[in-house]
Amino acid sequence: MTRTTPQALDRREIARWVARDIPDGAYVNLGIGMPETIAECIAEDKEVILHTENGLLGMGPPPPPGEEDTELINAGKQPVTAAPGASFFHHADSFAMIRGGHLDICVLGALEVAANGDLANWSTGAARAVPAVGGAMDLVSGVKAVYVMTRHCTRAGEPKLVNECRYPLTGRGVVDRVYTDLAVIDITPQGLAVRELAPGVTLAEVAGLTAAPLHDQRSTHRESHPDGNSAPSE
Amino acid sequence: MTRTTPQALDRREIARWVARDIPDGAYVNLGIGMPETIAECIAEDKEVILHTENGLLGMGPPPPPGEEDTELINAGKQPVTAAPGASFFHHADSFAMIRGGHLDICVLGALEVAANGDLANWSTGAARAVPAVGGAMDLVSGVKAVYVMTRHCTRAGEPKLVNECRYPLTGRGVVDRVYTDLAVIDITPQGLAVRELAPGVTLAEVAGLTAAPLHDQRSTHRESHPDGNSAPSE
Amino acid sequence: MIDKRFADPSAAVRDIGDGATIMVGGFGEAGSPVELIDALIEQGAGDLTVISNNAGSGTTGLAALIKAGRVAKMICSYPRSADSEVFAEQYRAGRIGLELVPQGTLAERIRAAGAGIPAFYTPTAVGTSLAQGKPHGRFDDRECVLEHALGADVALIKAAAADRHGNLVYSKTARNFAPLMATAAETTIAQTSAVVGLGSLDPEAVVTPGIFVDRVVLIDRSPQWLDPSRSETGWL
Amino acid sequence: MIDKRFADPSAAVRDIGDGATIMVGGFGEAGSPVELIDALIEQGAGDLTVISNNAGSGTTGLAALIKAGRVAKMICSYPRSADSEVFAEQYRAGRIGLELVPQGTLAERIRAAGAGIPAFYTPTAVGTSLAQGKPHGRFDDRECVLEHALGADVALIKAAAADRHGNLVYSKTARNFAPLMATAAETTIAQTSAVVGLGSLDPEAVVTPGIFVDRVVLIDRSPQWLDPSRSETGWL
Repeated sequence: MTRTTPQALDRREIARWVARDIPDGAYVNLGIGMPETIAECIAEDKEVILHTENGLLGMGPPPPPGEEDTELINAGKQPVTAAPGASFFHHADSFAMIRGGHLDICVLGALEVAANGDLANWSTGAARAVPAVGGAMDLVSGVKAVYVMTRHCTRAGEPKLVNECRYPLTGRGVVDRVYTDLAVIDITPQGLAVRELAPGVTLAEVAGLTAAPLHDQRSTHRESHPDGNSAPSE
Repeated sequence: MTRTTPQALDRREIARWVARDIPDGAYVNLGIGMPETIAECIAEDKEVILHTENGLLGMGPPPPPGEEDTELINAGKQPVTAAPGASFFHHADSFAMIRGGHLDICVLGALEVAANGDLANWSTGAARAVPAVGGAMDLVSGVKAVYVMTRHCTRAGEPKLVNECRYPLTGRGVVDRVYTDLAVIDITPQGLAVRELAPGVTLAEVAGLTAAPLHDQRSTHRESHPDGNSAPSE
Repeated sequence: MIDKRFADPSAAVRDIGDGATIMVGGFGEAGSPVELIDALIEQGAGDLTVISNNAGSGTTGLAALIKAGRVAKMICSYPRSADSEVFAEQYRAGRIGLELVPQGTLAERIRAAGAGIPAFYTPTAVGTSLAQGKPHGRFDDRECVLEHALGADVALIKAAAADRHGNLVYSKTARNFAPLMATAAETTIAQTSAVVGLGSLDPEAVVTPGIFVDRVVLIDRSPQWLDPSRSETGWL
Repeated sequence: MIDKRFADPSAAVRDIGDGATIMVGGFGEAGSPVELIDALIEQGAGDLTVISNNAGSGTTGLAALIKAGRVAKMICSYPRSADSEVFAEQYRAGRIGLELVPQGTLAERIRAAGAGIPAFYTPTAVGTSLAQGKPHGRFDDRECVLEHALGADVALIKAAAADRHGNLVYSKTARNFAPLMATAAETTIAQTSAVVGLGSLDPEAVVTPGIFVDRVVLIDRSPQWLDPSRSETGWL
């Protein structure tokens, strides 16, 4: 992962930031890609139940090499395990959990997030691309809190936090919070509100890499390194 | 049961008539009351799967006295058993079978059946009566073939087969066939069509006890006593 | 740590308020959460709207709640009972409201609430008094009626076994409405005759995943459900 | 006598015609009815509309069916695959149609077809290109889109075990769309790795009741599913 600034967090550090904010007992869906890293960063003194939309509540860690089961996979089609207390169900029941508002948090990747909470994460609209949406639109319209985990800018250095999404939308006004390699930013009625900064990163740096106005809503007690709060150091 | 005429069938004889016409392998829902009798009249060389809408496919006969289970009942809230190959499910899945057109036949009681197939069987509309509908409206709108099993006339001697129902409807144009103590009558685009008569009963007698025009569509090979075809004598 | 077990029925129903909408599982007596209803009667909440297939049988459970005058309105498919006059008396006296819903539509409306489906079309009841005044639509040349999701503040249900996550299995036809109601209420309270260790329930056979259940109350320990070899230390 | 077993995949798919709409179970390779698809390729039916979450992975199964040019249109949520270019090539060449449906809406539309619900409202996809042109409705101040039931002529699914009535259980996340598709097709064909005696499947744990299944094809006997003590003589 190309760092946005020298102080930018790496993928695992962002994941720890998210993991720290997931409360004990939460039911959580972690999107394919970067958010998958969050699972291994959840503190051992917290019991968080992971949902994967292909029909498993209580997803456990990947199996040891050689013990993979092709019929026990996650939404990213990677081998997983079933934790004690898990249950299997079909897709309609799985999306009843999502659409019915039973999941507490989902964490998704993003192409763009707008200051009003619009999310674009399923299509670049490119002519030759095969469009594929999966469960993203269901998740953003159903889960109680929608978090985005993403690099602050594209590989080309373009801000992903914008005034208005250019890519096709996944949902309108759906994002609650964004975790990037530079900051934790809430979507508020007033727009983007910085809750925390990565260590050594300044508000001016983040503002310079964001294509929408930023409000400073940092409260001293929450500003800390992702390792500093409830998540244990490794 | 008061006989409509001296030759009228008793409840069990009507049930045998219905049972004879249920094909091997059929999925069938038997309504509360008179239709329940049909289950014990199904020939042993036929495998008919009984559905009860409170969540059981593969309903077996009542248990021996003393072996009743209050958590294993039918839609009439009577103790039953589960046959080999049975399955339990919740009410939405149960009515998905009904509404989705997966059941082949249901047999219901009736207050009135109109010549166009309208059925009234859930309410007399009496002011002091507690209205109760249960699954009747779901059954008539979903099951492939809707049969009615009823005495030809009310206890007061009034015809139940009529030009137009006076009682509140359960469904419009839903009945396919009526089995009474006098005859088997199909609902056709032309109205009521007599398929069979009970032994010793004449078409004129039936017509005299029916408040809608009757067509004679008896075919010699089908006219027989309910005991005469595939159902074994007892 | 997730532990949804409550000490007793009273503790589990303590915060139910006047005017609440309450789903009550059961088809007749099969699956009726009698002990939870008893606790609710004791607790005193009134002016309730109750969603249940029936309106009480005999003199216990839901019939007792109605008799105590706590139910302002029933939403059900079959409020008539061979062995209970409780609802009928209040209904005739005009002391209780009734919304009559076809049984399959009732089940589907509850499922819809749990599944985030605000409304759906069904052919059931078209052309009858129960569809009057509702929006209609035609699909594949078939007239259908629009029915709305039916949710509740609280669901009271009965399971055969539970674990501390709230995973539930049921017994035979006592399952009926419970798995649906569990999904459709803000707070789902399950009474059970056995609490088993986490991991004791077969993940392929769990009927209600714990995500739908908020509180579990053990009423009676049925030994056949307990398997000490699989029980999790400290959580049986 | 009910016996839904067919001798082999070829016999089970023999009557599928050109232009048929076919549901194919599976999420990626988990639950993919590969042997039934192979038989369908051999059988030769073309101009098919295929409803499946994905559009094939690797070079076998659904990918092979598409590569053989038999599929005129895909209805799915995620036709992109890390390990298969088959769909992408045909799509870019304009040789295959695509109706893209959000995964949960796809599941719910299939369930609706099986449950006799012709249409339902959902908040999913509102405000996106996938909801454009569809009727909308507002419920509880939330904008929703009307989605229609999605049925098929045939469903090809994979189960872990079956009995001669067609009762099915599945293996872990291979369950995915199969129980829904079984309810939504005129003819449901299940391949299974075990056929057990009637009564061997726990009635509390049957996932797909036999009423939804028309044909059962044994592909491979997995010894762990067989319990001779419970098998019905002659029907194992």
